[in-house]
Amino acid sequence: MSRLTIAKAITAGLARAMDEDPKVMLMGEDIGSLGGVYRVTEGLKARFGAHRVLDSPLGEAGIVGTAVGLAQRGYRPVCEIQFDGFVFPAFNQITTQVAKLHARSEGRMKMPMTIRIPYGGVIGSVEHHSESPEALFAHTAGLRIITPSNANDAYWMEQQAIACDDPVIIFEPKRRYWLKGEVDESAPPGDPFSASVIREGRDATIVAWGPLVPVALAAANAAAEDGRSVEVVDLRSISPIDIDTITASVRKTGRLVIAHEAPTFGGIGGEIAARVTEQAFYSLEAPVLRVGAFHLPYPPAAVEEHYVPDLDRVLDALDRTFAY
Amino acid sequence: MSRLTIAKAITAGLARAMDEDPKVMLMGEDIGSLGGVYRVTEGLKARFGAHRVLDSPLGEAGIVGTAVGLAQRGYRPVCEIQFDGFVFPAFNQITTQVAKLHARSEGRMKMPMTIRIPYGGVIGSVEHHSESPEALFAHTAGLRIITPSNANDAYWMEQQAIACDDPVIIFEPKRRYWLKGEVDESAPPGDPFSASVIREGRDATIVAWGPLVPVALAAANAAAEDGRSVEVVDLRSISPIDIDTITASVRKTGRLVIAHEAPTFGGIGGEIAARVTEQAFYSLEAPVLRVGAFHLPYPPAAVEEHYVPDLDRVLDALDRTFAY
Amino acid sequence: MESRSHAGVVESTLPKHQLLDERGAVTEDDLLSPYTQDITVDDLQHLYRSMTKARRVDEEGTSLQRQGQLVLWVPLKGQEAAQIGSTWPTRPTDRLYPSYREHAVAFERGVEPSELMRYFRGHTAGGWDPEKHNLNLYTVVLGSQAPHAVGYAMGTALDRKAAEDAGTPLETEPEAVVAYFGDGASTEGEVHESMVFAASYDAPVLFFIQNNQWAISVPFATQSRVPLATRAAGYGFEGLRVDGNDILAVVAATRYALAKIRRGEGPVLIEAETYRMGAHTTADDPTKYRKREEEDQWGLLDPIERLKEHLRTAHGVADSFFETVAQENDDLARRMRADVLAMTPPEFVDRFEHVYAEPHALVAAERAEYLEYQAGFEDASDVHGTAAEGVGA
Amino acid sequence: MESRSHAGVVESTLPKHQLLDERGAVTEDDLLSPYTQDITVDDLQHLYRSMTKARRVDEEGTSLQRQGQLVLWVPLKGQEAAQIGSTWPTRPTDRLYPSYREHAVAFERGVEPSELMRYFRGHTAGGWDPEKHNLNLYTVVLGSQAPHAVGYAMGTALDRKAAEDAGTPLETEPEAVVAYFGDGASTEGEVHESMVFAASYDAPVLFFIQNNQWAISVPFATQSRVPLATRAAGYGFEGLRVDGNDILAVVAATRYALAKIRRGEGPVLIEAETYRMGAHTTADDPTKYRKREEEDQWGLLDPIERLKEHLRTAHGVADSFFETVAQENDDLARRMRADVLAMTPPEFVDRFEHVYAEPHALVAAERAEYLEYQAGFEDASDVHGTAAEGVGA
Ligand SMILES: Cc1ncc(C[n+]2csc(CCOP(=O)(O)OP(=O)(O)O)c2C)c(N)n1
Ligand SMILES: Cc1ncc(C[n+]2csc(CCOP(=O)(O)OP(=O)(O)O)c2C)c(N)n1
Ligand SMILES: [Mg+2]
Ligand SMILES: [Mg+2]
Repeated sequence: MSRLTIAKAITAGLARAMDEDPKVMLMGEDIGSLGGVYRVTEGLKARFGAHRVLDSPLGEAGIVGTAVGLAQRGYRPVCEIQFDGFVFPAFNQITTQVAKLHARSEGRMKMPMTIRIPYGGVIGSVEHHSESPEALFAHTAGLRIITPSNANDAYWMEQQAIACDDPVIIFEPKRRYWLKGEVDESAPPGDPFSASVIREGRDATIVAWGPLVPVALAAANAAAEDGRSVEVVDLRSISPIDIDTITASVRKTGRLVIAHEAPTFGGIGGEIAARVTEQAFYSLEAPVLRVGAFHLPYPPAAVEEHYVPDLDRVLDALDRTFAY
Repeated sequence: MSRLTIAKAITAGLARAMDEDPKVMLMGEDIGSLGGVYRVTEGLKARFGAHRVLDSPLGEAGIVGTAVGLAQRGYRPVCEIQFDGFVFPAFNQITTQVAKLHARSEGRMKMPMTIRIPYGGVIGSVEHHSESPEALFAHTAGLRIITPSNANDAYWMEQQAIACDDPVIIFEPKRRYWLKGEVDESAPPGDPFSASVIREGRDATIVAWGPLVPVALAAANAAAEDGRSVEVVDLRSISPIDIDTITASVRKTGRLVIAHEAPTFGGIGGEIAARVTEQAFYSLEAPVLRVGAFHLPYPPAAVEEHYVPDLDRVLDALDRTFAY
Repeated sequence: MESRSHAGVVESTLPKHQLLDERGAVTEDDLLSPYTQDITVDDLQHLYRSMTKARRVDEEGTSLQRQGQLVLWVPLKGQEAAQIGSTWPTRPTDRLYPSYREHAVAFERGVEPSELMRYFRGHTAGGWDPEKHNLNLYTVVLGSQAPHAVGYAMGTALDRKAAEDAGTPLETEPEAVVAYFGDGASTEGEVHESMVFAASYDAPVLFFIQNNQWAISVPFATQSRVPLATRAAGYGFEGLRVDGNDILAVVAATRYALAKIRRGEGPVLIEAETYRMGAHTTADDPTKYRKREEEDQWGLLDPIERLKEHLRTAHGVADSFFETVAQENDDLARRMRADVLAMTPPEFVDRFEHVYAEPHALVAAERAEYLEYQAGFEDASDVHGTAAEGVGA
Repeated sequence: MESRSHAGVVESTLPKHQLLDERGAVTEDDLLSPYTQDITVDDLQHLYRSMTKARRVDEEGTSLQRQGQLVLWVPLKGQEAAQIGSTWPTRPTDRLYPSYREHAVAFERGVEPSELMRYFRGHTAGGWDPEKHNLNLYTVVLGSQAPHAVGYAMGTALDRKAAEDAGTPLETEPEAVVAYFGDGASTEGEVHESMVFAASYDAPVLFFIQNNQWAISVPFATQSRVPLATRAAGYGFEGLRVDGNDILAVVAATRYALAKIRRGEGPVLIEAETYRMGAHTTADDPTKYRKREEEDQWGLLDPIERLKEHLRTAHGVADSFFETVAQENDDLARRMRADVLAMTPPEFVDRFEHVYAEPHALVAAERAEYLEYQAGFEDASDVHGTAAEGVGA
């Protein structure tokens, strides 16, 4: 057991995966000597060598595209995309190549690639550094997408992603990189592609993931003061979505609020809402409510707190669901 | 009034826009001498000259990226992406540049660009030629997305997209290119960013767009034989979505089936379902049901008809909604 | 060929290498002649067989497509020397990354023509076992296979380094990787990034461009002012122009490049200047965009005729050889056609098997739904004929 | 500079142009010397003013950021000659496309330092009026502005052609467009496609690369084996290497290129070899990846010191001039600081105004929801303090 920040838990998870399997290698911009702009890969080049921690040339399509070839050669490449907003030059490789090669080859070609993407906002930065593009990847079959919200999940999800024979995108909640938590190195917390009920409740359910999980918990705490018992589900896996866990919760509580940093329109919240409504139609006391960002480009830092859902917006949604 | 195929209506719409505004120009692969692989731009190079109908080098990012600069210079470029599956090399330009420049410039820089994408399946082709990626663009604010289902809409939507000061992506239902219909050249059918009730009904509503509109109509016809009165809404605009028209229909019918060619998971159907459920919760007799493709890469032609929703799948959904 | 004049052009200084002239006579080339010294008549006959076999299968492909037996066919006619000439010198341990027109490459790597036809019959998006033939699957998104090839090449070098570091250096000869793409695809950004990565990591990779003068209807002059081989120097590695309809020049250039690559001096780029004699695909109509005269002129440069002439005049190979080969090819085409027609179409339900390598809740659920839905049809009363869709479908 | 050896490297043959040596003495260059003949002492003093102004604002930017007044600052120190030298020769009708470090370019085009600071204060993703200064906004997604520049350049040429076709040829001198990007960005595929398009359409564009030796922590050697100017020949146009810390060489090369471009012989590429003397941004720590000695060595090549030396020794400019300029810059920095501190922060609700140019149902609905939601807070009983979010926020 260690108490680590999410960032350090990721470093430790990567290091352990590299220790255990010589085929695991890291690629990305500035991940070597600098240790990444968030220092998540700090020390790994010194420890594992420049041939296992590649400071790549500055091309995201090149990074992901060469990783495909490395995977075909038997490696397990872990690509870092420096910021959420810079994954788009690699979009073609991820969508048309990485996602499809296993299916195209009728199962002959595995694609055990991990793509790490620090994501989300409220970090007080300039444009393109605060995006939450998970929905743009979830729609494509062949990709798995997970996002940790705490240090223990971070430590294990990195290793589980790397060990998985499918391509896995890990969205890392970068504004929570410094959030500390206990890491139990002895055993993984279970299936990374499952959701987890992290707080039990009776009156309503909140589903959140990554950076909004602490906000959801805070909302449940605040609601408790008002006498409302709110269950919180940490989604953890964005593709596939563990819809059974959410539906079970909603069958119990009858009310669901989904919170995500991405814009509401076209976000994953719609998928969850549609599925849960279909599966638990007669249990719902109120329509599923979504709390997301507005249909606007991510705004300048000075006003970003109005854009990204915060505690008040989640509480407002809880108030609204209870009003039905 | 002329009777035209959708393809010829598009040609006529483009020609009229070029006639009326010398700043309108076309760019794309093979659109000049060849007239496009679907012959949609046939004759336009001969008529308007090689400097207004550009046979571009083979780079989608280059096509869309140079179109940005041309728009900044006062042109109204119309880019053709040869097939749905080949838009991804331009994904970065569309998502991070085209969509955001108006907002970034605080309204000073207009981006009157049109991106034409023939889309959808059941054309008996090889991979990457049958995709329906509309959801991957709809999530991004700053883009407008429309899709015609008939010749008259096709004729006018091209012109309306070109006249619009915002970037507009037109998804053209390529398997319906040869579908004929009346075109009324005298006046446009109204706001291109609105949905249209194309068949009235009382018992259930089907929302469909582009290539699935004829399927939705056929389903309504078949249901009528069983004594069910089904309303059909042609969505027309994917971003924004004219949710009021759909909600009004659902308030009347109490039941909604959404059909789209894209995979259900993460598709636009989820967004519509979530919104309609929120706005018409007490009117719904059944959960909104979605009929889409499976969470699989688009399959080989021999089995594509099992993948893309067809009449039977829509009727099955109608049966299921009536069973509630 | 359409050509455009550019006032500010900086012309390329690269020579175009040739070893067989237009009439099949041997010409000398300082750089490349040494690389064909050991080629025997047997070898040449093998090359001839491979080239004509590919052409024969190609014809059969077009014919099958016309008869509705394939969803599409992509003719390679005219590019046999470029393809066979670049594949023959590779070793089984070398990995090849084709685009979608490299049928001759596939056959030379042992892929059965009928296996390949599964793709064009609309039965699969794959076709063969990439490991068995050390041949990647076709890639239709232009240029996207180039970074894969570079990554694979980086991997072979990393393997060697790991073995060295472990004190057990590999005894085998270093592998090389070949990335195939066309003149049109060369414009895609991913091809550029591939070259940057390859140069940066000294990847043992050969970029083999078949410049067949056209990207569907777009002439080469739209993609570049100068030969594409000129690009290599911009990345600090060697680029060679070869007459792509001259099998000997292609073989020699490939051998030269592979040797250099195996010495750890890669990457290298070869641009084979050739011509797509047929349509882009069976869906294409070249009369819309190119002149008959151009086709006729390139017809005189047919790579198969050139090798045949060479075999006849320089090596006295008799007509009977050519006749036998033609017969063999006809037999092969007949067998292939029969195999194609006898193919069992795929089952849709199998599509659920290979989306993911590991179990996946959504796929499992959708598979179950699909099966349940299909089962409903056995209950005849419940079936709405799909024929009703007729409305414009 | 880290350098790597590559066994198969093909070295570049491009010379590096210089007009002022390291000590500010004039050197001769056959190609470029003619392009500085008319430059007066006044001109040189203007250039000196511009360079030092940019550096002074740069210092103030770092200081403002350290004090929490900017969200980020991107230092340009060391690149003043490359930026001012390439901007000064342009005309107001020439359109410039900066990346995100081109503050000196922006100032030279008349952008107020405080205007630019709005971006780095987190108040806007824009900053100035692109039309007023004929200067595009900053682009943070590396390389993405390159195709925009090419498209704009294509547009200027199309305008001329349209006027000619209409029988009213434009009397004005042809415009040129400048695309700025860095050594790191040169690897992005979009930069390559830009060059292909520019070459294909003879776009009147100058690709101006500031090779400052680093892309954050990644040395130039990772991006390329050879100078980036070498790439141009691969596209069939001219590429020039210049000493980017030599303001005269940069001015001359830019004038040479712009003249060529205006004659319709574009595109041209210039690689200015310079050095980022400071951190990548205020979030960066260069000690992690580069050696002090390297920084010291480049310190000796400071472009401002070189011009100062030249002004002193070749033109006898007195100390008082330099002192006055320093004083002016300090005043400017003080004014800018005051302006920055006095800025009115933006209102979130205004973000709904400019997503689209035309009315949009969803944006209108969300705006209304937001206003209603905000109005709820005026009703104090309803407010949950955001402080409660404390949990790890
Ligand atoms: C990214 C992408 N864009 C467009 C296409 C459509 N397309 C298929 S082949 C082709 C031309 C390719 O030309 P070239 O690379 O020269 O290869 P060739 O067909 O001549 O062998 C085009 C535009 C595609 N397959 N992929
Ligand atoms: C597409 C993209 N990928 C990554 C980044 C993150 N990033 C910002 S600056 C930078 C280095 C750029 O180096 P260079 O082009 O040499 O410009 P310089 O910063 O040296 O001026 C990186 C990797 C980005 N902004 N855009
Ligand atoms: Mg070609
Ligand atoms: Mg740099």
